[in-house]
Amino acid sequence: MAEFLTLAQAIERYVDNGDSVALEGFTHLIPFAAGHEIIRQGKRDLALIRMTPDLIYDQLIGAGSARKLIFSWGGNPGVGSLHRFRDAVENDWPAPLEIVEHSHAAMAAAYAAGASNLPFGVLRGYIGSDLPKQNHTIKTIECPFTGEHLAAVPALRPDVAIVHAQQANRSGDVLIHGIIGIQKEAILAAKRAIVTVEEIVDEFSHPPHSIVVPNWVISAVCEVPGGAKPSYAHGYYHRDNAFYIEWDTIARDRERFTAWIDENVKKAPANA
Amino acid sequence: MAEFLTLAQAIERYVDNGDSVALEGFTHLIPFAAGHEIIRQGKRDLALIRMTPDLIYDQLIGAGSARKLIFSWGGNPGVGSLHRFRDAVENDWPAPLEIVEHSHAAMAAAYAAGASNLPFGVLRGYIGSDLPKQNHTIKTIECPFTGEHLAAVPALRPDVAIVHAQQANRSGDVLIHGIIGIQKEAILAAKRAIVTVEEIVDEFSHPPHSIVVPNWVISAVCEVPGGAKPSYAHGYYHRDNAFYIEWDTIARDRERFTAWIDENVKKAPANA
Amino acid sequence: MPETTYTNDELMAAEAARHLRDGAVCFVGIGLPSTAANLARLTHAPNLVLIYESGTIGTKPSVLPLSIGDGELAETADAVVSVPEIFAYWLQGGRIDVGFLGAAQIDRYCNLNTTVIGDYEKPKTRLPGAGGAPEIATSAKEVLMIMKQDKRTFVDRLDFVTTAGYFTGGDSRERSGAPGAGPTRVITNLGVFVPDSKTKELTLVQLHPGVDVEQVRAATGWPLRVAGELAQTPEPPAETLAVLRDLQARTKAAHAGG
Amino acid sequence: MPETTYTNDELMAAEAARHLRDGAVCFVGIGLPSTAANLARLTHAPNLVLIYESGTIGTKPSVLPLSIGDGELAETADAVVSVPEIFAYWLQGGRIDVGFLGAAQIDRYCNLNTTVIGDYEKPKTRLPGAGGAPEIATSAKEVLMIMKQDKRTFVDRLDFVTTAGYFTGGDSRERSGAPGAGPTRVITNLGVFVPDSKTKELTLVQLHPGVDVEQVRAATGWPLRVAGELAQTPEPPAETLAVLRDLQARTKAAHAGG
Repeated sequence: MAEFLTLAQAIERYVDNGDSVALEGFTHLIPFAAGHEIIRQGKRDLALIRMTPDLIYDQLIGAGSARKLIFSWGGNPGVGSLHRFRDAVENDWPAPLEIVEHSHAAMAAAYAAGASNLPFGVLRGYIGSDLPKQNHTIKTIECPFTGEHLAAVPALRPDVAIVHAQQANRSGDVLIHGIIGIQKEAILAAKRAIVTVEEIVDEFSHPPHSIVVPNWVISAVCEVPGGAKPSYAHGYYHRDNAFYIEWDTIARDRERFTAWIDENVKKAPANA
Repeated sequence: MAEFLTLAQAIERYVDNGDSVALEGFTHLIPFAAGHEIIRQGKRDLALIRMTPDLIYDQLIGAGSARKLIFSWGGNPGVGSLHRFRDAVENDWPAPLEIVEHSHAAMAAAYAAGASNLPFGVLRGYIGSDLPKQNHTIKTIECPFTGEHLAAVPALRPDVAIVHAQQANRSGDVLIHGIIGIQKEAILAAKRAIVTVEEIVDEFSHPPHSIVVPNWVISAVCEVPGGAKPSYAHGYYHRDNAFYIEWDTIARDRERFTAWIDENVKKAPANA
Repeated sequence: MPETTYTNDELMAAEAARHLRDGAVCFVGIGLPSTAANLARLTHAPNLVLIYESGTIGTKPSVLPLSIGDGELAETADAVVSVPEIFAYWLQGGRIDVGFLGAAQIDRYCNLNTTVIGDYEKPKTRLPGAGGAPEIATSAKEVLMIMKQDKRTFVDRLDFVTTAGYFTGGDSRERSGAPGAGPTRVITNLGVFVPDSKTKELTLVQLHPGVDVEQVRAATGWPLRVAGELAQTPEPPAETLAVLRDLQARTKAAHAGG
Repeated sequence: MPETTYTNDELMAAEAARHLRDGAVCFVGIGLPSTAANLARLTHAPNLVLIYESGTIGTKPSVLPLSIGDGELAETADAVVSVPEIFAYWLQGGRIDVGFLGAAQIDRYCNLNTTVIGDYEKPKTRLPGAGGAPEIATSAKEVLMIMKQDKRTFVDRLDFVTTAGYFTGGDSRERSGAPGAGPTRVITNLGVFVPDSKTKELTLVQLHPGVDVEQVRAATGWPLRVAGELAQTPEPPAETLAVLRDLQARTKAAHAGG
């Protein structure tokens, strides 16, 4: 049963050092405010899980929150590199980062397997790819009917999933609208789930392409207007494309990045 | 790309004797009109696939259209037995009926596997059940990560899927609204798909809990108002519960059943 | 003993409803389970979450559905999902607190038959089959059973095990890998049974008003285990009965039409 | 030869667009693939079905998306589905006619690297990684490639095979069990390549206006196979250029804001 908490309370209560944490939202509704709160609270040694690490994980990695990253596409969409991610992988700065690398299809199957309480997901995947040589969690499974060989990936079961959504109602049910991505699977695959929302409403608006996640699979709901910025919230605000471009310059330089995090995250008020 | 056809044309063109045919619609939007057209056209030796055979398959089985049935719950919902199904299984009337019997969870996984172009579906299923002793298509698969044993079922890939939906637009895209069941999976698992609809509209109404299936995965769209009766079409008409109860009496007796089919199906006008 | 002012079905529904705690997530079949679950929701458990296998989550029907796919289940649901999703993410996903089942036949270890009476290949009576039961019974955290009891339903040996309860008793269910704990209570028209904590054999622990142990023995197809102390099923409170009768009157009115 | 009145990117987009037939179902990546696919949709292929991996099916954006998850992709889509569904039911399900990809590096058999330059454990340059490409390249019925060509992108040996093309050539792809036929055309800033029907080695078959074979050889990291007869890429028609420039002007205006 979802409890209404401040974001600071939710992160403090549900995210522990060393946890595997999935901040999801596939190119939409990326939970930046929650990521910043994790940095502010100095959470450490996290195993970060996310299909598209995006700026949010560039920030967490650069800020030293992560020991491991499970991902499938680590770029700045439409811009180029994630420099903090690259610096961690290429130069171990600020710390070595263990990476477990998938394709999108495999990672989606792994989340769906986690949500389904299956130990593995199956896909026609990785054919001819070198990825299984580097990611030893990718295995082969034989179809008991046809004898075909398919790829198998272990289910993702994060300790905590964190997503951003447009609305919660007074019961803590959550409405996600627009590109729904992998959020439902992340919530259902995880042991605990935090959802930040743009607003709490009396009645959902039920626009087309919307889904509702019931309160009893959610640990905490936090009202955080703008909680996805500089990503976007369909129906609320647009993606701040200028910031995504600017990030390329900020993140390219360790000192400039550190100053940015100090100024904009660490010294920013907690979402309390 | 969906073509607009009459139901008679669609059944004639896309359903062949001996085909595996899935007329789906989980307790809602059951495509009765299409079933009746199949009987009228005298299609034979069909392998019928449907989670809940319901009255529609009781009619097809009793009328002698089927040689095989793949199913997971064969009752008259809220009423009792399907007498034509029972008579076929118990007494080979009007012909022997091969049955392949699943649980709902397994059959849903088998359709999803078919839609996903996977050769098998995996589930934590059939634990302690005698079903795998009778249905030899149920096998065991070992998780390559945990060593756990899970049930595997072969993907369902019908020759033809037939479903009923509320609306098609002028392009032949189809909107299903309310309980969405297994219809999308049946369409995507099948080689060919026929959709009967209540009406053709200029713009979809997009009510909550609706999905759209694009025209290019559908072979034919047929406008058949009332095509789900005596089942129901959410937003159009209710389930004819009185008929479901009456069916118990009609179907209990071979002669009465045959007379009913003659009168109400065979002598009824084709949906041309 | 006061005059009986309620039917056996009403008593069973009220007794079953009593065991559904508020806030529990309940995967419900049609018939008595659905009646009892909705009764609980309309009385002491307003936050009971009802899930029907047609994919309706958190549904709040004003009348009892005749099939698990009635339209009102979707209209009043918090969310409607596909059938593959309801079984994979919600049931198999471990999100169900209570699976609520009936059956044609049960044995002393709570295994269920809904498939055939007689031989599978040449059945005397072909029953509807499995539906959702095999996975509800193994994946729900616990299972509540409600069914009519006589020697044809409470049998020494099932003709077919459609759905597992406690297998052959003892720790055989635990060893099977079934995620859920299994049936915790069987409510019949005569009394209430719970599995023995060690052997898992069904034990009569409670009698309905006016029923004696011999009646129950006579309706049980195996040598019945009876608890040392037998409780008596409380009579349904007047308020509960009123709610139940209202619900059934509304249901009758709603389903009467064509 | 007339004065060049178009850019290289415009020529590439127009040439790629030309090869998308009306009504085809196209799984599109961001950048040049997205530009070319939308150009085709706005010119000769109004019924081209665009699918982005964010789950938008049949989307008709008025401006080019900056990321595969831009809001307008959902607003103008026929259907929006989850990410697991787009990959399982639609891509793996065999519903995609054309997968449209770019890459950092390609080899003569159309294998692609988007993972690392240098050693995987100690990379010189860490690239973004696989994304949807490995399964787009194997499950789509055919694959169209569009990319900038020089000796660092057209390489003799990939540091890492992220995504398979024709493996080691010949029938090695067929033997792999990959459902789709593989890349059928590679369009670069210099010309167009198709795989040899037997060896599957990329063969230069077409030059862009003003480009000669030596320039292409100089930008290819392996001994280049050249077709006996070389076609010339048609210059983009004025109408196509006008549509493309309108699209890009609208895109720039739309994305300029914060």
